[in-house]
Amino acid sequence: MTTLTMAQALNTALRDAITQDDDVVVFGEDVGTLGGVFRITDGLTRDFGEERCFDTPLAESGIVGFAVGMCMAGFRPVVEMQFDAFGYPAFEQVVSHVAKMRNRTAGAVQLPMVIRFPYAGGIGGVEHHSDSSEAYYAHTPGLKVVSPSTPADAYGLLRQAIEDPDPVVFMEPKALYWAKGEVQTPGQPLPFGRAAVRREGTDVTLIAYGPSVPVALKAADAAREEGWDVEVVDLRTITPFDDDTVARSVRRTGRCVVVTESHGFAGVGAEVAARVQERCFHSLAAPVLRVSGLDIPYPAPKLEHTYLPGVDRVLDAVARLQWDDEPDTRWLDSARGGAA
Amino acid sequence: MTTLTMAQALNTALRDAITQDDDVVVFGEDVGTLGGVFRITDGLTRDFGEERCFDTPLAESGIVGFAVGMCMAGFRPVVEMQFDAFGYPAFEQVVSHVAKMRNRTAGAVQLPMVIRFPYAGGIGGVEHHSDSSEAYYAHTPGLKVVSPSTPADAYGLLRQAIEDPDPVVFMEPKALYWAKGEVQTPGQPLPFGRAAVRREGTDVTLIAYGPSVPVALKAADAAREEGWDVEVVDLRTITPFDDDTVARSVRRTGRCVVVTESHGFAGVGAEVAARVQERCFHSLAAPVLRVSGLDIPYPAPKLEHTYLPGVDRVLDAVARLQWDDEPDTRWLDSARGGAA
Amino acid sequence: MTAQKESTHTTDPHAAGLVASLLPCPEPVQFVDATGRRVPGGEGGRGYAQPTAEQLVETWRRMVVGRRFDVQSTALTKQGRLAVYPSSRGQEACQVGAVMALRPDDWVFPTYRDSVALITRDIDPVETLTLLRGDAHCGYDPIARHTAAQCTPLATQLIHAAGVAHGEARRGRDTVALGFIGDGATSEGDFHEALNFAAVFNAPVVFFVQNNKYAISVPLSKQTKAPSLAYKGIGYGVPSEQVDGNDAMAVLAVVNHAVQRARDGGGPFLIEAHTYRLDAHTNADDATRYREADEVTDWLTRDPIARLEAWLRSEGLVDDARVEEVTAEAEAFATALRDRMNADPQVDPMSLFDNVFAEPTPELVEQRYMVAQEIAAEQEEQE
Amino acid sequence: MTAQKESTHTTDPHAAGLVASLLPCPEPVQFVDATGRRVPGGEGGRGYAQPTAEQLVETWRRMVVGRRFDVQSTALTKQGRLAVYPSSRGQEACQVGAVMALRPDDWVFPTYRDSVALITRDIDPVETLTLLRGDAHCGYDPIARHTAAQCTPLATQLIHAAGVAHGEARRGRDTVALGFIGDGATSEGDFHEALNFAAVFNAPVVFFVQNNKYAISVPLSKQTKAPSLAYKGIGYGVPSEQVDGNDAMAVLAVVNHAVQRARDGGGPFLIEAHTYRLDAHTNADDATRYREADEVTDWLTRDPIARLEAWLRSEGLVDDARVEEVTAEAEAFATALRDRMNADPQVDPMSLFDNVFAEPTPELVEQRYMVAQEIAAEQEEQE
Ligand SMILES: Cc1ncc(C[n+]2csc(CCOP(=O)(O)OP(=O)(O)O)c2C)c(N)n1
Ligand SMILES: Cc1ncc(C[n+]2csc(CCOP(=O)(O)OP(=O)(O)O)c2C)c(N)n1
Ligand SMILES: [Mg+2]
Ligand SMILES: [Mg+2]
Repeated sequence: MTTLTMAQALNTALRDAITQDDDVVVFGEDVGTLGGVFRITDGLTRDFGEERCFDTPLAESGIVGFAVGMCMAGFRPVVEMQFDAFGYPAFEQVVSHVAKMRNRTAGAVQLPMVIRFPYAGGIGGVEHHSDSSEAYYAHTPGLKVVSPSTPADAYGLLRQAIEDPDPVVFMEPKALYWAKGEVQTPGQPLPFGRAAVRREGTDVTLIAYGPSVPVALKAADAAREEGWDVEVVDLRTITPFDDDTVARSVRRTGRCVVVTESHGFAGVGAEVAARVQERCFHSLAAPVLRVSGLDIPYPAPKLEHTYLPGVDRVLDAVARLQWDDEPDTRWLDSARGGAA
Repeated sequence: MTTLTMAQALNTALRDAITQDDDVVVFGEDVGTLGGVFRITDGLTRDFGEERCFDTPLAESGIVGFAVGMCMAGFRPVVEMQFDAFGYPAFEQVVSHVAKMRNRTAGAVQLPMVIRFPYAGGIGGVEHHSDSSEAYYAHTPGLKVVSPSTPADAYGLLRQAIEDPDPVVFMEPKALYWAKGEVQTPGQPLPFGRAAVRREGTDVTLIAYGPSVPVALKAADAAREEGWDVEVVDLRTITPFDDDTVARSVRRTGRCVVVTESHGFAGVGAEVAARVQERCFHSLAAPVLRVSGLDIPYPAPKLEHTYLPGVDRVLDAVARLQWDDEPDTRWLDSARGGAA
Repeated sequence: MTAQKESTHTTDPHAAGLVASLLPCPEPVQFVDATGRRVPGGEGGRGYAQPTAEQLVETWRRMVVGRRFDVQSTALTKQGRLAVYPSSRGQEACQVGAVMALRPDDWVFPTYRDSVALITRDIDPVETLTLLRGDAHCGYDPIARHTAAQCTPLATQLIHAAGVAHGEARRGRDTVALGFIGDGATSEGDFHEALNFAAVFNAPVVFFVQNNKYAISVPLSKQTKAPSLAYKGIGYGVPSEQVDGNDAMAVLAVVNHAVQRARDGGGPFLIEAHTYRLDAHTNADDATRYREADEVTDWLTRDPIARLEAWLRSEGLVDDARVEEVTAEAEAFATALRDRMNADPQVDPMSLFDNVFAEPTPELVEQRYMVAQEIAAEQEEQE
Repeated sequence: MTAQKESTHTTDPHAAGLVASLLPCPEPVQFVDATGRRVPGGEGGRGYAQPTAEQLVETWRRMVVGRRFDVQSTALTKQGRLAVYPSSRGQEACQVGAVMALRPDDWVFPTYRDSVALITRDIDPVETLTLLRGDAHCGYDPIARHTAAQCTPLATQLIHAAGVAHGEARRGRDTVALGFIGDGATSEGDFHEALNFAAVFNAPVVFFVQNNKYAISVPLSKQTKAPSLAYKGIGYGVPSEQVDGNDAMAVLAVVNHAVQRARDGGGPFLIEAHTYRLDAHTNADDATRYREADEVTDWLTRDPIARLEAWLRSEGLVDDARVEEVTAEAEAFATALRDRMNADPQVDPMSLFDNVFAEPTPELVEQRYMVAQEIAAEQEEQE
């Protein structure tokens, strides 16, 4: 076991994959000589050569489409979208080709590629540098969508993503790149579809992934002071979704708050809430609540702390799991009164 | 009142808007001389000239970006994406500019534009011609997302979309283009954010929009034979969302099924289910269930009837609103048993 | 770093030479005119070599079969046997000529309009039509046939072509990828990115633009103001050519050159073939809305098959007997196709779940079970 | 319809003339060399007119102020007053020269790197830096200033430029739009679509590429194989030019020409200005990872300000006194900026909800209320 930042863990995973499998190639904008703006690919070109890690022209649709073609020649490309929002130019390639290729060719064309997205905010980035776009991909059949919250998971999930026969959208929470943790290297791929119970508790289940996991854990600590014993489930993979772990937890605790940094409306949090109430309805003592980023464009750095779902907002939600039909409309009603 | 198809109602709305407001311009691929592949813009170039309706080069990002620029010169562009999936090349323009422009310029730059998407399936189209992408846009703050289910609504909502000061993603259910209904012309804009109760009932609320509304209505008819009195709510606008109408209905009926044609996972149906249980938890006698398109790429024509959420699938869901914690996992458990 | 020089900016001979090497001929390369006569000097500045007699006879044969296949396919839409068919009648010199220049292990990236190119690759015509029949998204194995699934999202396939070409080259293989694209689709951003990637990675790709003058209803004049589409190549450092796309000999000559050049490590090449779509965009389209009958009549006089046949006859390479033979072969091909297409195979609905992922996710297992239950219930009802 | 002609394909004089009219000079247009001497014949084939003395003196003054502003802004990042700053030191001839050719009612579409262009438009420097300070996404009113918000998603702004230019032209105004873009961003699909739209609609747009040789760490050689980026214009039928981007006189001359041409209804024009980014991509970047110090030193000898100043002195248009005056003005500008940036204004969190839509939706009213409650609770705690 070594102590690594998440950035280092990802770098190590890429190194181990490149070493073990000749077909793995890494490319994208500034990933070669520079080692990526977040240094996730640091030293790969130096150590493995341009053949294994190289810079491309500045065109995201091109990068993803090129990866599709390289898969057809038997490679396993790992490409980087420099920031989450800069993956949008590749949206057509991702949705109309990457996601559908296996299906439209009856399994003949496989795309074992990984698209890495540094995503979410909390690092003081100016506009377009802090989007959370996992919902777009999670809604698209044919993509696996993964987001680690610890260095160890980052390593294991990225190894699995590269080995996986299907295309994987790999969402890396920027704000956690410098968070440290113990990692076994060289280590094993971490199978998809297995949520982790990060902390056990009996009163309420917080469900989170990626950047929201540390928030949920902090909220759980704080909640203890208020007398709530909080369980925290880290999804790790959004698709495939681990209903078993989630439902088992919520059936036990009877209460649930979903925490996501992305916009709430029609986001992954909505899916989780919908699934949980479908599966655990009779165990629920309160509605499943969601705490998410606001439904506004990600704000300028000075206001991002207001945007981000922080510990207080999570605690407020936990407090509102008590226990009649009114709380959720209270705001709306008062606000409308105020606005009228 | 005149009897019009939805296609004719949309064409009439465009004509009335062009006539009443000199700043309205219509453009896109094949919308001019041809009148659009679905003939929604039929005759506009002939009757109003190239100045008001014109063909563009074949590039969707260009079309949307060009519309952004024309808004800055004071126009109100109405652009067409020829088919839903062919809007993906414009995704960056839509998400990073159209949705965010008012916000990023503190209100200085307004984009009163409409992006029309013929969407969803049921017309035997080959691949990429039947996508439902409303969830991508609904998840994006700054966009209003609208979908009519009747010719009258198509007229009124499109008029509102064109008059609206904000960008509107206007989703037109292809399969209903030829459905007929009474329309008042020239008529009034239909305000956004007001769901319609299409049919009253006391036992269960079906919530739908666009192409799923006729399915829900048919299911309601069929349900009557089984002894259920079904209410059908047509959202009409996804954002803004009409919580009042929805919650009022579900609080009364105590049961709810959301019907959407799009893929289920992290779709608009998930949002509706999540909202309903948040707001109506103590009124609910059963979990809110979702009936949606399968989480697979939209299939080839011969299999689309299996893909599409039809009357039977809705009725099955209604039947499953009874009434213990098990039904939703039954399938999973059995299926897993079978698969193992 | 040109800015470094204190030049007086008279024409730099190197730059001028480079520029000339990238630009197309100012007029399309033409070997055989509309009457079937060999055009003297039509080889253009690059001196494209005349294809072999064998190649030309085979190209002609394939064009005859391709035309018959195309007409048959349009007929099949009328009989409800195909969901839709985008005809390429009139474009046979392009579709056949381009493919004839390739080896079976070269890659082809076709669009929805390139069914004739597929059958020229000897892909089973029923497999070719699977997409358009509505049975499945693709009827053949793209990897086995080195032929991508026919592509609908315009221009997107060209980047795949660049990627596979680069990948194959890295593996030390000398295969080439040929990507088809229409005139309209050159306006898409992906066209630009594909040419640029191919150039930067020196990938062995031939970009073959079938400029059939329309993108559905939109004429070329509304699509571009370029002197010709072939002038797009220089912006990527990609040599380009324009060719009379109804002259199969010229098409073959230019594609032969481009393919050999790519195969030898020379990198990508852009070809614009001037041709014409004689039928509507698809059977569902009404072309009278946007073009005059005269225009079509005019192009009929430049028919690619008649032209090559006239030349082959003048050279004594085919005669009446051979023409009859090939006509009969084409007829048999069409009859066999029609018969096979009359069968309307059932598609197993459970196959929907087979290839979303290598292994279905739990969510899909659940949905598959639901559908299986529905189907069982339906069958019960019917019994 | 070239395919119609039975030509023998000797060079068509019309096509050749058209092609020549679209291609850039084989070497960048240069009026003044690195030592400040006027280059004979540097006007290139199009005979660009030398800008007026008045324009040149003012350009020089703006460059001096711009440089000082730029250096000050980089310093502000070190003091934590700016979240990030992408310097354009070394590119002043481009940013100032291009803007100086415009009228205030012409439109500018800047990128994140074009802050110096903005202050040259007399946009308040604090408003210019609002984005990079992290207070808001844009500090000025784009409509009032006819200057779009600085654009981060690369190349996307050029299509907006085409749209507004077309829109203004339709309203009968003779305004022109100038869109800035970097060398790297020309690889994006939107660059292609923007040029094509502008050409097809004959929109009065000047596309101004600041080829500063790097896209973050990626050198031009990995970005394109074109003879120069200016060769991209012909593929759209857009006349193009390459210019020494460190020669303000040449930049002005070429942009003056392009703007006037567009204003007169001549349509779009593409300019590639060869320049160099002396600093790192932003203060957060480490340029030593991807380029040699020598390269930077070399470019320092081609400084755009020194060069124009030398020429102006040689012409007697500025003297020591004037230089001192302008230096002092630049210093005062920087001091005032620093002082104003030392204030750290509070941003009202409730403003988050103000401009998502014209009127907040019920969902947003609800969320606004939630945030208001949170803030009230926080304040209560603090009291
Ligand atoms: C991205 C995208 N946008 C729009 C369409 C709809 N569409 C299908 S074919 C076509 C015209 C294509 O014209 P062209 O490229 O000239 O090819 P042709 O059909 O003439 O062979 C259009 C607009 C599409 N398939 N993909
Ligand atoms: C669509 C998109 N992709 C990636 C980025 C990230 N990015 C910001 S600047 C930059 C390099 C741009 O280089 P160039 O166009 O040469 O402009 P320069 O920074 O040199 O002025 C990159 C890759 C972005 N902003 N937008
Ligand atoms: Mg065409
Ligand atoms: Mg640059």
